[in-house]
Amino acid sequence: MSNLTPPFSPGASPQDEPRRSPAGEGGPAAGNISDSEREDLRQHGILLTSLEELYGWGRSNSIWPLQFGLACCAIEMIAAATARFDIARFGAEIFRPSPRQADLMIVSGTVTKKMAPLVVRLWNQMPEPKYCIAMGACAISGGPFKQGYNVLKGIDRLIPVDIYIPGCPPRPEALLHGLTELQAKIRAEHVSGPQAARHLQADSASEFPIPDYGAHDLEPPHNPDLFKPPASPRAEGLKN
Amino acid sequence: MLGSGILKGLAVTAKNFVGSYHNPARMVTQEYPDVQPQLPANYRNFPFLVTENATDPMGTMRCVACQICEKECPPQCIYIEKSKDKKPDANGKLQLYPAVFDIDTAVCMSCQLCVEVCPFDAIKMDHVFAIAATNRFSGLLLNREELAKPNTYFHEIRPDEAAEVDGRLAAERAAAEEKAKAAAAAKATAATATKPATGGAAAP
Amino acid sequence: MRAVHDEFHGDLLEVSMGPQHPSTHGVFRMVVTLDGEQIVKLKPVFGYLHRNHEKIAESTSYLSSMPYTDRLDYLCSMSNNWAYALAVEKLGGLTVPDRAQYLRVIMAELTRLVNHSCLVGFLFNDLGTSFTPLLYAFREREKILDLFESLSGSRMMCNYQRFGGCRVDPPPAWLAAASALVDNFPRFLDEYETMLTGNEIMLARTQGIGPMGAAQAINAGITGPCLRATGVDYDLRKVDAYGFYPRFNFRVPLGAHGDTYDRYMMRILEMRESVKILQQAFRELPAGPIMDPKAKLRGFRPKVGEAYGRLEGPKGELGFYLISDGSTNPWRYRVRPPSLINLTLLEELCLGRTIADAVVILGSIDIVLGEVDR
Amino acid sequence: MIVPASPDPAKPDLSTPPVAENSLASALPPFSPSAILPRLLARFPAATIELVPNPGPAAEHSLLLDAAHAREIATFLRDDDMLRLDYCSNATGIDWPEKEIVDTVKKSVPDPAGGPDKVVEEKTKRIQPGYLETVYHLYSMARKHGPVILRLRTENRNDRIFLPSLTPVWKSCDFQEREIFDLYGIVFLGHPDLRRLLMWDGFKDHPMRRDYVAPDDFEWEPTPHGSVLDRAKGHYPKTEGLNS
Amino acid sequence: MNLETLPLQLRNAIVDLFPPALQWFVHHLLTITVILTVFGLFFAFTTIAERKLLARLQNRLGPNRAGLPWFPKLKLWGITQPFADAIKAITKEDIVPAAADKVLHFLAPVLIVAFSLLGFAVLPFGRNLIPVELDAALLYFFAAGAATELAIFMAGWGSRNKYSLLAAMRALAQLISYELPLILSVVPVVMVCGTLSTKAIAAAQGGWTFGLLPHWHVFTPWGFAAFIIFLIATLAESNRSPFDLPEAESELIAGHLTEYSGFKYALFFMAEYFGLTALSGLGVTLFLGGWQAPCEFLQFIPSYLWFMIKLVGMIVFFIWVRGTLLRLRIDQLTRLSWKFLVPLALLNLGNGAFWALTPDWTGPLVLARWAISAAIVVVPFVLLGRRLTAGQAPRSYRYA
Repeated sequence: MSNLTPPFSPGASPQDEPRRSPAGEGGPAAGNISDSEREDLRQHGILLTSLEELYGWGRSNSIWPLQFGLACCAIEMIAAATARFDIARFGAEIFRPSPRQADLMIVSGTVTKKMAPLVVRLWNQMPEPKYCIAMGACAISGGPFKQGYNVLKGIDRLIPVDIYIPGCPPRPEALLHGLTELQAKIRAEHVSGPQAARHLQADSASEFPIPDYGAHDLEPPHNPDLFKPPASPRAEGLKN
Repeated sequence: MLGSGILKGLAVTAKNFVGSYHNPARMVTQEYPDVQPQLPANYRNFPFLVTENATDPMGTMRCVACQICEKECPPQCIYIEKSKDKKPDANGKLQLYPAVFDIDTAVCMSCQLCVEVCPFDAIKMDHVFAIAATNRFSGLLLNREELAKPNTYFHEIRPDEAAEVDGRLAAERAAAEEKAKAAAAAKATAATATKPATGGAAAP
Repeated sequence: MRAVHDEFHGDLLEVSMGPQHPSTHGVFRMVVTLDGEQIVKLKPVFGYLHRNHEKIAESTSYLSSMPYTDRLDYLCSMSNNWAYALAVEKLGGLTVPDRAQYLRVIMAELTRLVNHSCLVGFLFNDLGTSFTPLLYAFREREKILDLFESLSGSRMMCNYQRFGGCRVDPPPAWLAAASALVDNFPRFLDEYETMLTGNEIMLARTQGIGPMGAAQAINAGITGPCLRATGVDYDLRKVDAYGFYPRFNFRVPLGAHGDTYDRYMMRILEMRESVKILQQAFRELPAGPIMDPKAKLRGFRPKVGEAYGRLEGPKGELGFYLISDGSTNPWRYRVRPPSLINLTLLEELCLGRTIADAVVILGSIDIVLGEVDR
Repeated sequence: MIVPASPDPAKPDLSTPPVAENSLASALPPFSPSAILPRLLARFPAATIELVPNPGPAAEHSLLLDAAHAREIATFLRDDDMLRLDYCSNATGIDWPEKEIVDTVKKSVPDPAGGPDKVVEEKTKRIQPGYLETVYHLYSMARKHGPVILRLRTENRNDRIFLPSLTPVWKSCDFQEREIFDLYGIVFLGHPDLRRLLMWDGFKDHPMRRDYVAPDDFEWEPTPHGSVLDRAKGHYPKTEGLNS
Repeated sequence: MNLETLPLQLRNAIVDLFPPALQWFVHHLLTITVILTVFGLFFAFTTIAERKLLARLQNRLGPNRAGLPWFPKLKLWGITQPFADAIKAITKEDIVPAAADKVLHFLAPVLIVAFSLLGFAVLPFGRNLIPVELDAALLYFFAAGAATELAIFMAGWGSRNKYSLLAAMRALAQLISYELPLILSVVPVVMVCGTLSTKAIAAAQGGWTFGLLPHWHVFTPWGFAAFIIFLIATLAESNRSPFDLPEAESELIAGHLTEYSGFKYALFFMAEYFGLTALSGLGVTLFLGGWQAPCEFLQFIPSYLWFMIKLVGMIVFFIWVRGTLLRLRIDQLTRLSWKFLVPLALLNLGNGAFWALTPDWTGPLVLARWAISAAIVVVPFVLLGRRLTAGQAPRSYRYA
């Protein structure tokens, strides 16, 4: 999975990698073209690149989210669709209630263990290309409720997440910011080659195993092929 | 008569439609990426650590690693390791400092309790919200370098509170200096003047 | 109601509505057995948002539970704060200064405006509008949230009240802005009612739908506007006279039919009364401290004992039952969730009606899953 | 900790002298447990009803009913014209695990040396058996008074965990008793539909009990302390020499 | 060069390029191509117009950032939004549920688009612009239009989804209930004009009083009543709010569309708008004077433009209604049809007959003719309306 980095080392400064773009404008690949992209350009020829751009433009401007709210963040998600924030400006106001017509799953709120299998099922029901935004602390990591016995500590244990939006709940603007990040990510996707979009890679999974309700916990509690957390930064030099 | 209610409704929506072209009360959209929201000074989203000096943020951190916030944080998203050595703080008093200060923004619920319980005005709430990341393990765990922001930034986002805090700290500093002076004077009168450990001036 | 299953009537159809369904207000689930479109059986299924609020609160301090109460009924964090503060004050024998009492009333009534306007918006969405009433309601809600944000720092999760008072004293500019907003609120209500209350489709879809009897409602523990829609005069602001509510001059609207339309109108009328309360509160707000000096927030250790504090939340009676064993953490922390208990009669109300009605009845009961499942 | 009522009449203001009803009603509000208790005892002579005092500032005392008569008493409370407790607001489950209590008795021992009596503390340990408890908060909508608090206790926490359901009396207990059954494991006899409310059906534990251990999903805990740190350590890579 | 006849001249010029044996074929191919292009684009811009108009009704801006792929700075007020949606829809994965009836699941979107396009064949878009001149054009139109509900039923049945099935049932109930008032509302027009040909009906509404007041059918009592019934029935036939029961979002997820993804879903979407456009076009032809200009002095604008302007007006009205109203329940929907619209349409039939029999009433009798005709409409409207809404009124409340 591409969104996993090598294990976190406590000493290294995390500023080495460009982790986030400045607020508001564009995203990682919005404006200038990087060297690798220029190389691609040369290889593919201009026609394919133009088609690629058209393809990315079409998809990035027509992200229909699944009408699917879990908890508090869902209210801010609805607020993002209301007049003040108006997610429609990005062409994303068409919240489809059926997963078959949705492109984006905004996991907005606490995913409980009782709910988790259903979230995975909804994700499996969505047609490719599909994207997932984990909105809010609970969806990312369990958030304030992570100590709970019935709370899944992050939806990325079961399905791949493209964008994480922290906050409890994130402001509607933060969701819009996450959406622009996602748009930039989609625009930067390629149709072929090693950097091709996830859904175009032959070996990438589109459906994920749905955990069963067990006697004490979900079975399995997370998808080991997907969720590979780095060793905790506290693993060495334990404090007592 | 049948239909009058429906016609009234249509009239209201028509009024809103027309109003959306000329009445700002009926066109409330703020175009976010182009227009940044006007955040009130009290807005709180994720904590940051106040440092006195922008050029040497790690050296002038107000935090003394007392770990009260770590204990009080309801979702336990703060992790602090005390330093082994001590550094002089703004008052010149030797204090511990956090060797590690991590906040997991993937967990933080911005409840502000860490700010409320902090006796040193060292941790304050930030205004940043656009920090979406593609990797939560490295992208959302903030360390002390990322958390440290200068006092000038604090003044920028919350002028009233920052001025109040500065005033309070200045008063404390003055009191401390007075005390130190008095102690020094006492010691001077005692005529066994060894340089007191806490006698150095505040390193700004 | 026809529940015959023979060669003339065909098969019954079992439909599982939710937990991902546009009209279940979150992750509520109803297992509905249908005969044609008619409901012959309806079983609510809970727990999809059971995030262990009570268990977590038993292992954290009294103060640390305050931000969690924001997330119970996430539309009305201010009321939840107050209910919890009320219970802790009762447990610890704390008093609240006058100004804080007034501020609490202001916040609670603003919250009522937020909740009720959202509710009617969602209700109309369930009735099939294309979001228009919801968006008008959210337009007004944003204004109130702006107030909350500029005072407490967060739009939804205010974490504003403390046991023994409130956290921030509003400056005069805030009070002026809030007062202006409240004065303008009835204009929004008028427009809203012009648009929808007399609408023939709205009347046909709500009048006589899901009527609830008074005795039935009392026995099922229904509280709040749903109860008053049946004509039972039971408003904790009057009955318990908590806070400074006895000082305010307001009326409690009562319905007669207990149907969806009455439940809707209760909300509209209550908003109008809330506006009156708010106007009085802004007029009479005294100066003074906002915290009980005796209140110790960090490391608060109430004496051994127990207390049940309840108040009239926008959705009904919101109660907190706390048992202290003398330590810094409550031994037992129980939330009496109005949203959950108001659903007790859901099946009775929906039997014999169509799916479309069930959705509307559920919408008119006004649930928030964060509170139902906790 | 709430001490179970003891028969010794140490607190005269709470204990209930068998006074005639009418004189009591004038002194106490009709819904106060001290006023209700004698009426109940008179009405249900076979029942054992105790008054459980609340030592906190709220001073809302409660009545401990025995399981055999609970439903009859509840029905009486609901229908009695003076009380009309028609509304059961809240039903709570509580877990009281068994615990060791150290009783300290001060005894004055006569000094064999003939001096003044010595005060010697004598400590006796006893195990207070654990039990599960439900608490019902009753109010009257008709009379607008309350609360009357009822308590019911199971015999232990393991197998004798049966209590009568009050759902037939107040329908509002329906979901709340299901929740208690789910989270505490109290079995309510006579409940019309006793299934788990919040957790899934195949779930075996009762997570609100004090001795419940949550499943181990502490793979990624970047900011651990306290019990979280202990659990998280289990997932740290085993490097020789460091954490063994 | 005459704008009015320009399309015809262009077509003839192109057709003349081909050998005579092919000319008939080219003629029709050209017509079909033009209709598909024009109404395809019309569909695209209807969707963006709907989204933007609804947004304005709701005090917001609506899509405005799409722009063009190669020029990220250009936003173009978002009018390229439908093309982005189209690219997305075409490249989206197509999922056919394992349990679905594969044939029906595939056929339904194809058929629904085909059926909804058939109606365009008989609409007179301009003075001389009509794809096919049929004497029984109206009969043909309704026959073709009724088939779309069949396709919806196929979709609902073929998906093997419970929500889809419920939607299919609703669609059938709706079809049966509203086909009748739709056709009945049109019959008076046929009686007065004495023809089933849409071209002749449009032509019959020519002429102005004082050069200002057009002689459109909607400006007669019977015509107005028929137009209202027609509007309501059109909303129901094209599954628009407040009659969007088959895809009632808050009840049935997405109704018959629940199991459709990608391009097939887009086809349904397209068909819905084609159907709406065709029915609106029929409404324009029958009641709003077709391609006729509203005033004599406005005749310089080409007739096909007038037709499009009126069509757009109808569509905007439908969007407005969608932005305002809530949905009926299925039994209320059928009740509205059988107990209100059908009796009213039947009475209006008599009204049309009366109007057709009294064209020679002159002088003061004209007023009597109008009064009688209006009475035949208004009195039953009030009485039936009262019966329909019996027991439903805003209530007054008491306070404790």
